[in-house]
Amino acid sequence: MTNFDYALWIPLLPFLSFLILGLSANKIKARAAGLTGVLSLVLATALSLLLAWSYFGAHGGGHEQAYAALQPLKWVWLRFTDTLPFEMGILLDPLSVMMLVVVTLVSLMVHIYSLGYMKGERGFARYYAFLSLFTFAMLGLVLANNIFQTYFFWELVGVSSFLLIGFYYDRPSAVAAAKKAFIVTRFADLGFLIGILILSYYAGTFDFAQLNAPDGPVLSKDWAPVFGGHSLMFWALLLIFMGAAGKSAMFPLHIWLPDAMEGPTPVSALIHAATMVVAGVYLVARLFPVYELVDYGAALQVVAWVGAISALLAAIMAMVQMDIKRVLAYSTMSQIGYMMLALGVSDGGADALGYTASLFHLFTHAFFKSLLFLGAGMIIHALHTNDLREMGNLRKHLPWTHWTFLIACLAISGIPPFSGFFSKDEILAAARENHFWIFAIGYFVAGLTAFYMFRLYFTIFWGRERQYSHKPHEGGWNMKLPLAFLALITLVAGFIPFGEFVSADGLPHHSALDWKLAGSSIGIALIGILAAMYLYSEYKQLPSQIARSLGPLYRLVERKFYIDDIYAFVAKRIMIDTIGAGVAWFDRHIVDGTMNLIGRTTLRLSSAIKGVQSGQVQHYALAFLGGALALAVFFFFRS
Amino acid sequence: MIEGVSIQEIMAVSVILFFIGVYGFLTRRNLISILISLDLLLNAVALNMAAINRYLHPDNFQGHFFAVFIIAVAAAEVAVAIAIIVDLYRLIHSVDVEEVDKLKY
Amino acid sequence: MDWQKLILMRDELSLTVLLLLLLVLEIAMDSRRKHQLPTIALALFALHTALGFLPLASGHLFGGMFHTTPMLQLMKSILNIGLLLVLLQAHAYVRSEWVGRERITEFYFLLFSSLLGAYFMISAGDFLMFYLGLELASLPVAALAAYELSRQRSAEAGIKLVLSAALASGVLLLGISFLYATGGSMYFEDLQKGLSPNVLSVLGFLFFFSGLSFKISLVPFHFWTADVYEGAPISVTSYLSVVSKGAAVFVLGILLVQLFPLYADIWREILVVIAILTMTLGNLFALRQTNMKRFLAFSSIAQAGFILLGLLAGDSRGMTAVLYFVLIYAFSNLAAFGVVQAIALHTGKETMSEYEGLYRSNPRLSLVMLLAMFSLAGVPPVAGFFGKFFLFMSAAGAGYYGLVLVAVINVVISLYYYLLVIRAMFLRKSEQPIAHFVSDLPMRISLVLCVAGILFLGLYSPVYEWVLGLVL
Amino acid sequence: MDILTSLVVVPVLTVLALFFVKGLRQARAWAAIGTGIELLLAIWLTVWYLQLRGAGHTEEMLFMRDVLWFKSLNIHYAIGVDGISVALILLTAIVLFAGVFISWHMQELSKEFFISLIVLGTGVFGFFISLDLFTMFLFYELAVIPMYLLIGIWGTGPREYAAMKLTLMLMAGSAFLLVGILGLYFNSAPGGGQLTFNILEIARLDLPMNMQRFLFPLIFMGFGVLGALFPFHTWSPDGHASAPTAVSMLHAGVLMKLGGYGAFRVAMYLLPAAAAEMSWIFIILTAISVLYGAFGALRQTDLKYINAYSSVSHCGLVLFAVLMLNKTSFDGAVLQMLSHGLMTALFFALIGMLYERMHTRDIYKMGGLMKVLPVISSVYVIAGLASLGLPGLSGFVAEMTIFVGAFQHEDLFYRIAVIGSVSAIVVTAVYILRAVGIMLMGPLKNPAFADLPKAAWQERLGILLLLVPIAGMGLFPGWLSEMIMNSLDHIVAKF
Repeated sequence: MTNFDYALWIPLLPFLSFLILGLSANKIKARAAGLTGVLSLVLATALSLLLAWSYFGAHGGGHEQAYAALQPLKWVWLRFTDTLPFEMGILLDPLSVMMLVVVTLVSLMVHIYSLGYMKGERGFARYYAFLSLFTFAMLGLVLANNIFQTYFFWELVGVSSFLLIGFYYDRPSAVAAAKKAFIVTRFADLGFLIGILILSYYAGTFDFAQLNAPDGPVLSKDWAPVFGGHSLMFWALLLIFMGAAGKSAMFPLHIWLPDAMEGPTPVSALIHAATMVVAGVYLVARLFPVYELVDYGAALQVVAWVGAISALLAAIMAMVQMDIKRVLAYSTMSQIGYMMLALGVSDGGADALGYTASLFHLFTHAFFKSLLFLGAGMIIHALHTNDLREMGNLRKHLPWTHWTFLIACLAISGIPPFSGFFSKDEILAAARENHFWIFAIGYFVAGLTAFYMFRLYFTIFWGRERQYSHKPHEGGWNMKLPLAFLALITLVAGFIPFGEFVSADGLPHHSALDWKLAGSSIGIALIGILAAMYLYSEYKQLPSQIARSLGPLYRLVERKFYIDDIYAFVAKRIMIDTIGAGVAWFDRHIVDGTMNLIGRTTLRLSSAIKGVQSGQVQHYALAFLGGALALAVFFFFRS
Repeated sequence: MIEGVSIQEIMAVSVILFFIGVYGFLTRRNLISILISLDLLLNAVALNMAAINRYLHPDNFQGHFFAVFIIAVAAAEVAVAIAIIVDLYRLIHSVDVEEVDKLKY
Repeated sequence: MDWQKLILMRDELSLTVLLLLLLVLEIAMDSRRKHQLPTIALALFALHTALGFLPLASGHLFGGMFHTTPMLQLMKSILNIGLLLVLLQAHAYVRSEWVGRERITEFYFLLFSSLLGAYFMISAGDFLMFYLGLELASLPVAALAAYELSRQRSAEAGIKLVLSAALASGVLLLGISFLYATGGSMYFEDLQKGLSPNVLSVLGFLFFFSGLSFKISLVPFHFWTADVYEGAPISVTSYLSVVSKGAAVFVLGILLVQLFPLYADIWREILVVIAILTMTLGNLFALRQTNMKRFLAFSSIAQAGFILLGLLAGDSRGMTAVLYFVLIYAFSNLAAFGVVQAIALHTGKETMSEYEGLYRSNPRLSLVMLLAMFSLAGVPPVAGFFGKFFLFMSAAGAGYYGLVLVAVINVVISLYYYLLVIRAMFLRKSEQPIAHFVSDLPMRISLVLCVAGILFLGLYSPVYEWVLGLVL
Repeated sequence: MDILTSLVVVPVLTVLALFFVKGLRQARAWAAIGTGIELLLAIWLTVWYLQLRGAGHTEEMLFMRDVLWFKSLNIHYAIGVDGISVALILLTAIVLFAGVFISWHMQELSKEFFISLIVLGTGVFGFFISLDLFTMFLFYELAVIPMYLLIGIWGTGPREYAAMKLTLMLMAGSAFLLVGILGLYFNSAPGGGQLTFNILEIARLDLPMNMQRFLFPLIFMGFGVLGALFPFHTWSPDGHASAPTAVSMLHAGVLMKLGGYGAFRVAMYLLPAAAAEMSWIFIILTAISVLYGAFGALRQTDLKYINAYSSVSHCGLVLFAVLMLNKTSFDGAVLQMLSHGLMTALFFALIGMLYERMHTRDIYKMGGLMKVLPVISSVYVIAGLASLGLPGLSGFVAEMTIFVGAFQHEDLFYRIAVIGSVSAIVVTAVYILRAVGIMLMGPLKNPAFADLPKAAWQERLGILLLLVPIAGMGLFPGWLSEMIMNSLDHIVAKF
């Protein structure tokens, strides 16, 4: 067996880079900082590719044998109890190795891209420090061998996301967005943590291998329903899924994602498109056997519906956005909804097609979506605006961007032979097998996706020429190269026989395309594209007329279904202004008031009785005799 | 021992005397009167002592001695008190007890 | 009569000799040299104090009217220490123009006689001796309270003290006569056997107790205290608060255990009630005082309430705690009075607000006051903490947890007003602070002694063991 | 002299030395030397302790020493440490040393300031090494009393009121404590014989249940007041707000730990049966503390108030964990004490630095400080992240240990209470980020703050002293946790 100990260096290299950059803070030169970051990532990427090569290679292609789940490293980090230690370890299985490749590759691309994009920014070193920190955390999350380690890195990616969204900390909107992202995911993580507590209390372990084992403490038992007709395990899984939904911006915890676009665009590409936001999918996939088997997959049903609703709502909202990055953000949400949906519908079959499909989509999506974001970054870099209404006819000015963007758009719309087509098709196939309505939503969303993506494409690259303050031009090689590379992957990734590597039971599966389904999904995608082309390839009044005719409905979508407002109401009005202010008032006036009252009463009492000491010696004598008599009376009543 | 007079009666007298003293102490305004009341009060106790000795414990003289000492000490007390009252009179030209209330609360 | 046995009255005799010497000096000394008299008296008394620490056998005299034991000897020594400190602090006062040379002797004469009275009170073996001691202890103080002839408040203090004291002794005597009626004897030893729980003797006991409580200023027999303390010269006030009160506490402790064990149930209940009343009311009144003397008067009332906790148990532990506490209390309270005296002598200021900003001009004096306040409040590591802790311990040992709780809460209240003094001195700044001054040597010696006592009496445990050894 | 006694003697000598120095420069130099030696001693103690444990010394307490003090009352100067005390001693030494540097420019009555500060430290060290309830109580009060002067003289705002309130409330707490301790003493020899204050000896007994029921609330509440137990926490906001920087640091960082430690060492250890029976009452109170403190912090505008309420919440969690009666939660409680001690001290240090520069603590008057004061602001963010439980910093380790440990309780009620307390982490995130967002981020609000002086060397040193352990504990908690765990067996065995 190959020795995989070096896997530890994959997360450790970015961490070292973070330490170097973080400690040298603002003293280090921008160039050196960038190089440190990129170099560490280059090494990490090389290592993970090597690892993937040897891991999948070691298998030798035998089709009957499952990929082994390896734990090359494991040590107790903090001993909670003797039976429930908090371990740090590395778990290598197809899922994590695949993620490893995705994360390091995308991260490397973003690191290189940022050299150009962030050039001359204040806090360049800080930016790279945060990027490294994020990469470290994400890799740690991917490699985690137990759920508590996952939680550890889960929080860490949350914080690095917070730091990166708020990178332009002097922009109030960025600060607000960072706060929102952190708090919303934190709220979701609360569920995650409680879920872990419940799960580990009943299972007695954090370890994924044991949790997922068919004869393990979770799956070998029948959990009696205790609450709401479901077992505690179900509720635990649901709570864990709450964490996953928060991180993956699933409805109704999605509100932070669009705002998170306040961060630098490469960050959005890395964190809010390719890696961190799919952590939720990854988590559910990690615990897939548990989700699948506890309460007969009841939790998966929830996952499926949440995914479907998110996919639909996000797609609808994406259609009306005027900010290039927000469109992409909603599309991300929608695509992750797809992945969740796919996981959710994969309960029935033994080969669990949805599982493979979901992760395949995760894989392909990571590349084409980061490509989209990096392309958007190019545009923003060139125009210094995010607003679609200030763009148009850019294909002449930004040819590289144009072509790569187009490839990505085709991929996401599901047009063969681009990667998105293969993965999305598999998802639809899986959904069709299991649940008609979910399939229907998925199918409909596919059309919407094609529509809004090409709305974006046509608005930016076609349409009418705008008055640009200076002639837009593309960035240097360090920005073009990642685009090209990602486009290349987008082109070829679809042909990877993904099922051979990643599947629910670890066995290699071969999946064939169902051309009937594929045809119809290409069809709806084309309809979407054509509609977008009709509406947006040249400047027309029509889109706004349609919008106006839809009236309140349009307004509803534009206001993001008022979900943000509900949150704002709950957070600000109820939590801060009512409970927070209430507690503060209660504390100042009731609790503290009581204490002060005790003091004041004592003082007042003291003043009230001062007259007793009248200065009249005869009064004193009376008191004296009274006292003596009182003693006598006291005695007589006593006996 | 007085014929026909019981110890209870004598003690009643002395207690009454005692409380007359107390009453005087509490109600007189003139410091001298208060002093007199005090002496009344002390004499009541002296009477008590002597009577108890004579009636109840005739085998010793402790009560009698005590009575003598009470009288002597009372005299000393009055001496001190009068001296202070004189001083007070010098200062405020009054021997009214109610005017002696500069120190209070 | 065996004259050799008179050695048992060593302290009384030595003090008497001292008194006579004073008289002789008064007559013999050239009036121009009278200003040396305080120094002489001080030296003599220091000698007397030292003498008191020499060991002395137990025994009794005059057919049991007078008796002495190491414990009583210790009590007297504690009183000696108290008076010695008072004298040190009074040194400059007596020589000030307030007093006048011709009246120096009487100050010392009266103080020493009062102490002599306290001795007899403590050593008394029968009511007669006790009564004489009591009166001898209190009458001279009344005269002393009115010592400042030209001050109205001094005269007022004197008359209030003498009238109240006379009334109290009247009640006390009535009680004694009742006890005599049932017990048939004035001698404690015989009386204790003759007492029975009938109405008359219990009544007698209660009256007796009231009379004695007057001296300790227990609520509700305390009303004279504040007025007298405020009006009297500071030295007299400190004498009253430490020596006079200490003597009465000792006597109460002795008599409750030795003479009235039969009424233990009654006096325990009474003590609980009175202790609570005394602590609480003392504290409540102390809270809003602004005059330092009056403030310390109420504080000393509250302290008396705490002392009662030690008497409750009625065993040697309790008695030790009481003695130990009084010893510490003497040092702490006299440190406070010393500072008040020093400031009053140099500036005539006695009000708390006038002390503001004192630390910045007179840091050492303020530190003494800080320690004194902490010790009175019972804050570690100064001695007062140990004193209070052992008092509470003895009460808790007798099972009075509730009372201890009340007492400790009262400690917290008392801490409030002790901190007020510290607040004025340390926290506040003043427009016109008391200017820096240097006290006379005896005052400084006394303060150093007080500080040493406050610091070491608690931490240095052999003192406690020594007291315990003498009590047992 | 043994090492533990020198922990008390060194500060006492420092105080004595300080009496004879003049001026700020000398005073702070001596204070730094004294507390520096103390820190070295503490580190040495930790290393030595671990070595001894490693060498197979399994006694409950190490470095034991017993000197008879008041013979007839059987009061001893009995000292000894286990892993818990060692950890807390180390914490105290760090915070105290850092506190001296934070007070580097204490102009007014500087000598007296350092004296009071170190007296406070003496009390704390003495408290942690005491095995005798009497000495423990003595040191406890010794640690509390200097607070009056420290806040009263060098404080800001309504300092006199705050100082008085704090002192009185804490002393009222110790009033209950005193009664409890006396109760323990008089029940320490059920079969007759010598009564004792010694914790280890009392721990060997089974006190009668009715006595335990009586004493447990007294002692727990007594210590709870210092541990900011709801509703006895109100001294904390005012006290912290008015106190000078170093005092807030020591008070929130160290002194409040006395409450948790005492509750644990005395109330839980000596009265286990009552603790098990009555813990639910206090679980409710502490769970309220946790949430209440967090919600209370939400709307505050004064940085110190935010931190004070956050301390209520975090210290509430300590007591909460202590009441959960199992090894892991005990471990978590101690970790939380350390973690909170470090980070709250750091917070107060930073707030002090900000206040020194801007003379305001109102977050709405600040804004955009990140640009102006990068070091202080970044550290503030890190401290905030530690406070909200970011992995890799101390808060996470402590909180997770508590939550996991507490959740192992068999009784459903307790587990539900845990879930309630866990919710506070969200609220914590909200108030921390709110403060960070308003104060540090965004555009610079007040142009007058455009060029504030950067952090000076002593400030950086102070920050570093606290930041390094926070990160160290967050990254390598294993040894610390093991050290504490190893000392818990005796205590857990009682339940």
